Amino acid sequence: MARMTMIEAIQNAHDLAMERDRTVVAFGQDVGFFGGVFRCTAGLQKKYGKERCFDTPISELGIIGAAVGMAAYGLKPCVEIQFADYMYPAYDQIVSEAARLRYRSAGEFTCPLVVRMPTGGGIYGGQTHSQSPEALFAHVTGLKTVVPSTPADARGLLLSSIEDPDPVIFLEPKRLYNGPFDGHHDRPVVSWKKHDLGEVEPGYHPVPLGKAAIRRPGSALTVLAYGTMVHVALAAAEETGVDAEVIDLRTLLPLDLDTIVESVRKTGRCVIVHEATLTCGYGAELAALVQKNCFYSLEAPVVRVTGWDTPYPHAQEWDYFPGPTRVGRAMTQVLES
Amino acid sequence: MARMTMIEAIQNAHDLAMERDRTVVAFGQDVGFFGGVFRCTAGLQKKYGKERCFDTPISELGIIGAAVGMAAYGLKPCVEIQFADYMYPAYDQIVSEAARLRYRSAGEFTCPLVVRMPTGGGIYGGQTHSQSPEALFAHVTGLKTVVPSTPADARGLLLSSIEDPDPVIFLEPKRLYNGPFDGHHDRPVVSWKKHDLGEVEPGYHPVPLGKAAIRRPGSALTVLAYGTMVHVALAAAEETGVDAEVIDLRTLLPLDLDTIVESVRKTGRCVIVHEATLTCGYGAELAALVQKNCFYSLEAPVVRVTGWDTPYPHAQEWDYFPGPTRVGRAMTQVLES
Amino acid sequence: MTSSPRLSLSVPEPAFRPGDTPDYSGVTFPEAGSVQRPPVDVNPEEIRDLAFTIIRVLDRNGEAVGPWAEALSPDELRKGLRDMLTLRAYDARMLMAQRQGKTSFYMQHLGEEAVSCAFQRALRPGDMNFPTYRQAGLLIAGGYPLVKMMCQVYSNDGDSARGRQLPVFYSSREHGFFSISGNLATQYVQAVGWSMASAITGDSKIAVGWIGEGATAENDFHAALVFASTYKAPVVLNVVNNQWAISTFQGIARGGSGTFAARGLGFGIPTLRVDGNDYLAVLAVAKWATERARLNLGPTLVEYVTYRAGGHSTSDDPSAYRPKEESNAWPLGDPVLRLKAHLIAVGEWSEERHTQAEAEVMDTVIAAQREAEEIGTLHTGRKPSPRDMFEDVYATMPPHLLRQRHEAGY
Amino acid sequence: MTSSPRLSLSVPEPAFRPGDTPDYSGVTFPEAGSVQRPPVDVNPEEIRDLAFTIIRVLDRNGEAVGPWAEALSPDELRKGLRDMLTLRAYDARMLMAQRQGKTSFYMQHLGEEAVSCAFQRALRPGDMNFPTYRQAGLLIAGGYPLVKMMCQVYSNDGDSARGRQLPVFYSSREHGFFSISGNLATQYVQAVGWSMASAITGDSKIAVGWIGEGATAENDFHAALVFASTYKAPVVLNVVNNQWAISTFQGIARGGSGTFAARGLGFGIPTLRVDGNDYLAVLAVAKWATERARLNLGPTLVEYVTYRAGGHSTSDDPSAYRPKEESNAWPLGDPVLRLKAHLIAVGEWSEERHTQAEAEVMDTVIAAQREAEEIGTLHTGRKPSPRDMFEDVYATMPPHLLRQRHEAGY
Ligand SMILES: Cc1ncc(C[n+]2csc(CCOP(=O)(O)OP(=O)(O)O)c2C)c(N)n1
Ligand SMILES: Cc1ncc(C[n+]2csc(CCOP(=O)(O)OP(=O)(O)O)c2C)c(N)n1
Ligand SMILES: [Mg+2]
Ligand SMILES: [Mg+2]
Repeated sequence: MARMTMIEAIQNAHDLAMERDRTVVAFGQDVGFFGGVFRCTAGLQKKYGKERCFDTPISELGIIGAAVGMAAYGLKPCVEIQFADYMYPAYDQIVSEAARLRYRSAGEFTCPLVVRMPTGGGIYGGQTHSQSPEALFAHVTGLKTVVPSTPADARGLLLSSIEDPDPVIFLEPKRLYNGPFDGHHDRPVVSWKKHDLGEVEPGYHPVPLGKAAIRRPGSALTVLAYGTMVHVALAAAEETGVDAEVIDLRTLLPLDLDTIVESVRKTGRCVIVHEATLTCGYGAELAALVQKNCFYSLEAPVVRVTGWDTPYPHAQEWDYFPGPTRVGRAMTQVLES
Repeated sequence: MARMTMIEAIQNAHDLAMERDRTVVAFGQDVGFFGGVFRCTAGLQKKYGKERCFDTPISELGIIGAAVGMAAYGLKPCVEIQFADYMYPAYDQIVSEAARLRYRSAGEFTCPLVVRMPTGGGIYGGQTHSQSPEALFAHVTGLKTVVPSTPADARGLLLSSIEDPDPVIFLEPKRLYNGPFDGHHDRPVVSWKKHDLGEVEPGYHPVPLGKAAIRRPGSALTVLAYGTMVHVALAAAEETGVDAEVIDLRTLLPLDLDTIVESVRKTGRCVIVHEATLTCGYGAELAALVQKNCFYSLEAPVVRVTGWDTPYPHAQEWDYFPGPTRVGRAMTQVLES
Repeated sequence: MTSSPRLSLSVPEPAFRPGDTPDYSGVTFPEAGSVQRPPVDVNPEEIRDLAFTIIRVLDRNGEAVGPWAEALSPDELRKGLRDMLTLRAYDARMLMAQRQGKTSFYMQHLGEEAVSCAFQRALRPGDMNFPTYRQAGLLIAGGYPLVKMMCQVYSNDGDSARGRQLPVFYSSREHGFFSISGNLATQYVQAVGWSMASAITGDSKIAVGWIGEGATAENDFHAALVFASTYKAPVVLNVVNNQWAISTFQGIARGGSGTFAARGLGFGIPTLRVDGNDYLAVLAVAKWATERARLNLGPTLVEYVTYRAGGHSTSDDPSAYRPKEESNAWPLGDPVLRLKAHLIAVGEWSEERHTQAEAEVMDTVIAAQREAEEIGTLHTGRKPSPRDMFEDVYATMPPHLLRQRHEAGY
Repeated sequence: MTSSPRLSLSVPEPAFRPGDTPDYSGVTFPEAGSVQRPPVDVNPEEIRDLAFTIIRVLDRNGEAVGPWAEALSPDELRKGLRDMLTLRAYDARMLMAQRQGKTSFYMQHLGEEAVSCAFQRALRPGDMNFPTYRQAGLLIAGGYPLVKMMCQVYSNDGDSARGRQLPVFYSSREHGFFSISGNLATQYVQAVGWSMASAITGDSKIAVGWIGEGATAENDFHAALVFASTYKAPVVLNVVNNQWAISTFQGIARGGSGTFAARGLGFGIPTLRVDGNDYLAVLAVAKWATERARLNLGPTLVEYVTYRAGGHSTSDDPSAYRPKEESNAWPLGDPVLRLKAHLIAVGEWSEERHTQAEAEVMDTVIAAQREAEEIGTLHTGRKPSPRDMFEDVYATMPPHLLRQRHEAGY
């Protein structure tokens, strides 16, 4: 077993996919020669040539729009949006085109496209380098939405996303790029290289989309989380001593509802955690589903712990971030109610 | 009391606002000489001149982007996006700019802007003339989102939206433009002109944002709806005989949570209805809030009746639309569970 | 520094509004045959003037003149005429069908038939068009069955897109016709991407992007030019300037003394402006631009100057915003009549044959219509099932959608 | 028809990569003084060539030559030099402060100081810039207090934006500096809208849009040109071409033989290209373009050819993608040294005075820094409150946000 950072794992997924399948191409701003501002495509241009890995103009619309055309042709573009906060200029191509092409042509044209983008805060990036727009994708029929929380998942889910015949939005929690950040911003982060969760088996090992992972079995309550918040939830469980079952959703759409329902029926309590703003966040859908499917098992209201309904501030970043203290407090309260 | 169609009411709101306040300007595609493809700005260019009401190039981004600049200058632009389905090219300017300007400049620059757009289906418009993207706005901090269901509300809420110091997304259920459509597509729609709900008192009468209206008091269950679905819910209550309390939200953000909670605490049951797709729709937020705030009063799971998680189809439009039969069935089921 | 006057906003207005008598006597177009024909590998810097003129081949007497006149066989010419007549007849029937309630919506090509019918003749199997809703001539000239087109318009059980799309939003991979989107302009940059894919894989297929002059204001138009010029994509980028975008005249969006063709200049893309009502000029330019793409010389931007003689769609009444007579007064004439005159001038056609051809074409269209209507129309006959509504959202139906389909009773 | 070869994709590459020795001896720029100066009401069609040349005033000997050379007083020249020196000193200190952990992030102007410092001198109170993150010279030349700038960079209690924004995202309505957005290009079309508002209300203020050459690929750039040209908006649209967009050279996005200035041609917008390292040329062009706007003659597009001598930001290491020596080899020289040489050439400056001025400027900047740091830095001293985080989302805090603020304990 080798250990990799999440960045290396993502780079490795590209490498494995491009080696195996000549139709896989990767591009985006600074993605070619430089290998991406987060280095997730480092070395690919050198290895696979400029025609399969290249820099693009600063046009997110152009990146996705061209990728839709390429995907319709028969390639499998895996493209990078430099920060999720910058996907909006391409939102029309994602929503109205990538997501709808198979449907509107009854399968005559399809769009096997992966759109990677770093999400989440915690890097003092201010409001335009910190957003978590997953709800804006999960609401769009025709898209799949994926969020890994470990290097192995990042690689495995990215491989599956590239294999997938439909457009996949692949959200990379940038605060996890280097290590399993648990929200304790005042403590040094352990590198994935020095952490068991950094282990990634060499070779091509896709992780299927649509399957959640139980990161911590427990009986007192269920925590639903994804991305960075998985590690925050694990820390909160540890620190409060609450016997929480922490479910890492991994794929937001299609959602592994069975795993969720089974857990909440068992624990009777549910806390949902995400970094995105509260209102109409993905947690709303989770809460709606849980109350609907587990109504008669629920012993307390489903509670959401999320970013506040404000833009992501620069200086007050750690007041905004739903860290282990807030998550722990919610867990305790839900247990007591 | 005069009777007006919703189109006339919207036109009248523009007229009243532009007459009263020289800083109000209106523009959009085909909005000037022609008065808008739905005629909501008819006559304004003639009355207020080409500088205050004009046609724009086909660039939703340009419309909103220019409006943001005008609003920062001190004007109050009230602009039209021809169909809500076409707002995506402008989504970046709405989300990253209009909604964020006050915050990021700490009030030094503000954005008193109204973005009007027709929403919803039922006109055989296919997937790109039928969408209801309200959740994509309600998730964005800094925006207000409004949906009227009667001519009087359309006029009054639009007047308040224009007065508002912040950006307001004003969604016009196009199926209600001419009459209170209740989902019975096989029956002729009564015109607002021949319907009591079409009554609009002459003069400048804003309807405050953030206040819901109880359209039908009832004790058996609470229906939360907005726009066209208010009339569908009323029809379903009538036809099933269920004593539903039908709440017309009118403003989705800020939401009148008090009215909702009071009602559901009273009835113990809640059905949420919207035309947008289910997953991560605005109904998810409503369900999450209701289960949280009314947990101990709820006698049955909160149920959502919505458009299916597919694009809005052309030929199967009425299979897609959550009409009175589906809503009525859900009401009966919730009563029985 | 000069003192500043009060500023004011300039809002362009069309020359004529309802009630005006359209008079184009002041408007001059370059003579047919007067514009140079550069080699396809020309340095774009040398032909900047072609963005501001108009390439024309057919002169007033129906003669094909100048460097862009190419020898077409009489059969090719007659095929061109028949394609345009077919499109016109098809439009007429479908427009009427919509008025009769057989479908919800329709959009016609009246006056613009030459553009798509002629362009198609420069394409090869495997090439891909990324069209708007006003290029059905690509399908007709390419031999796509009329019945299938009509089934799409009727959203009946013969519609390969299962009734999901608005009428006229055809799709045919086989016929090089990309699925039409309701969102303007999105296809333009996709065409560039498709052609880049062809280049990446060392293929020889090219792509063609289509857009209306109004929609050039959209984001995707710009992205298409940026990407096409950066990667020298093998794509032809067509702008159909039919003077109107619903009720909005082309002066809104064109900007001062610019032209839509001239948008290409800033990108170093060779750019041509052509008489869109001149079948021969369109075809000549189409051949030039497609050859550039095939030779890996990169993109070409072409503006077709034409006129939308009908309403924008069946939802539109143009008499509300322009004089009824404008379409007749429009100086570039009717593309059908112009090609007909040419065929007669070269001795390969006659008034009688034309009348006969019109009747034949109409018969063919009506026969196809009968066949389509036997399957069904929007509200009658055999229709796609509500079950189809849930298919093709994804390749494999995910659990939540399956649950919803069951809930819907299918 | 010619037979088709296999296609291939062309991906532009910069002339030099790390390890190469940058050699610009083959690159020629027009001589200073050689480009015509048209009247401000020129017909844009007559000056299309100005989109492909470079306007320069300062020649190799530091003389100001040609039709764009304007008489500036020695005090004006010295003010220009001092502004650039101040910006450079400010950058140096803030860069170091970031390295010292006093803030999270910084972006410098090294090599591009002339563009914003000179342009500001053509503006009047009430005019509004819509800048990117690399035009702090507008604030410095406009007399905005250094301390306030630093408080913004430190996100301390003196920051008028309450710590909410990334460092260098200044805002000052009073100083005609629109709040900076992290999303590239969005401000460009807003500038057009702002200037339209001025025109609509019969005001006399003008707006100035700023964008980097890389960001011209964005949607908003196109929308800005479309709207500005359609409504003849009183706006100056500036493109700062500093050759690089993070690691991406300007050939990605420029497209073949185009220039960024030439983007204006398709819209009929007068378009100029200017030596951005020539303070006098920038100021002359700024005056020309702003005068056009003030006289209601409409928009002007200006490309400033310059070079980003530093890293993109403190997160960037340019030696990974370009030769370290490229910045020195770059042929347009250093804007500070060039203006200094001119002042010396006209007998109004000396090496000694320069050394002394540098020291004075640094003292001023350090004094301001001390004052700012007395309030606080990102992690020390007095800071905006978490309570501030909930303010200004709306004019009036809605109930749900108030609930959240209470939940957060404020
Ligand atoms: C993004 C988007 N905005 C607006 C519309 C509404 N719309 C449909 S067609 C049209 C006019 C298009 O004009 P043009 O591009 O000139 O094409 P033409 O109809 O003349 O062929 C408009 C505004 C749309 N379909 N998509
Ligand atoms: C919409 C958007 N996409 C991407 C980015 C990330 N980004 C920040 S600066 C930059 C490069 C900009 O280059 P240029 O426009 O040339 O300006 P310069 O930095 O050279 O001044 C990029 C890609 C962004 N901020 N916004
Ligand atoms: Mg048109
Ligand atoms: Mg740059």
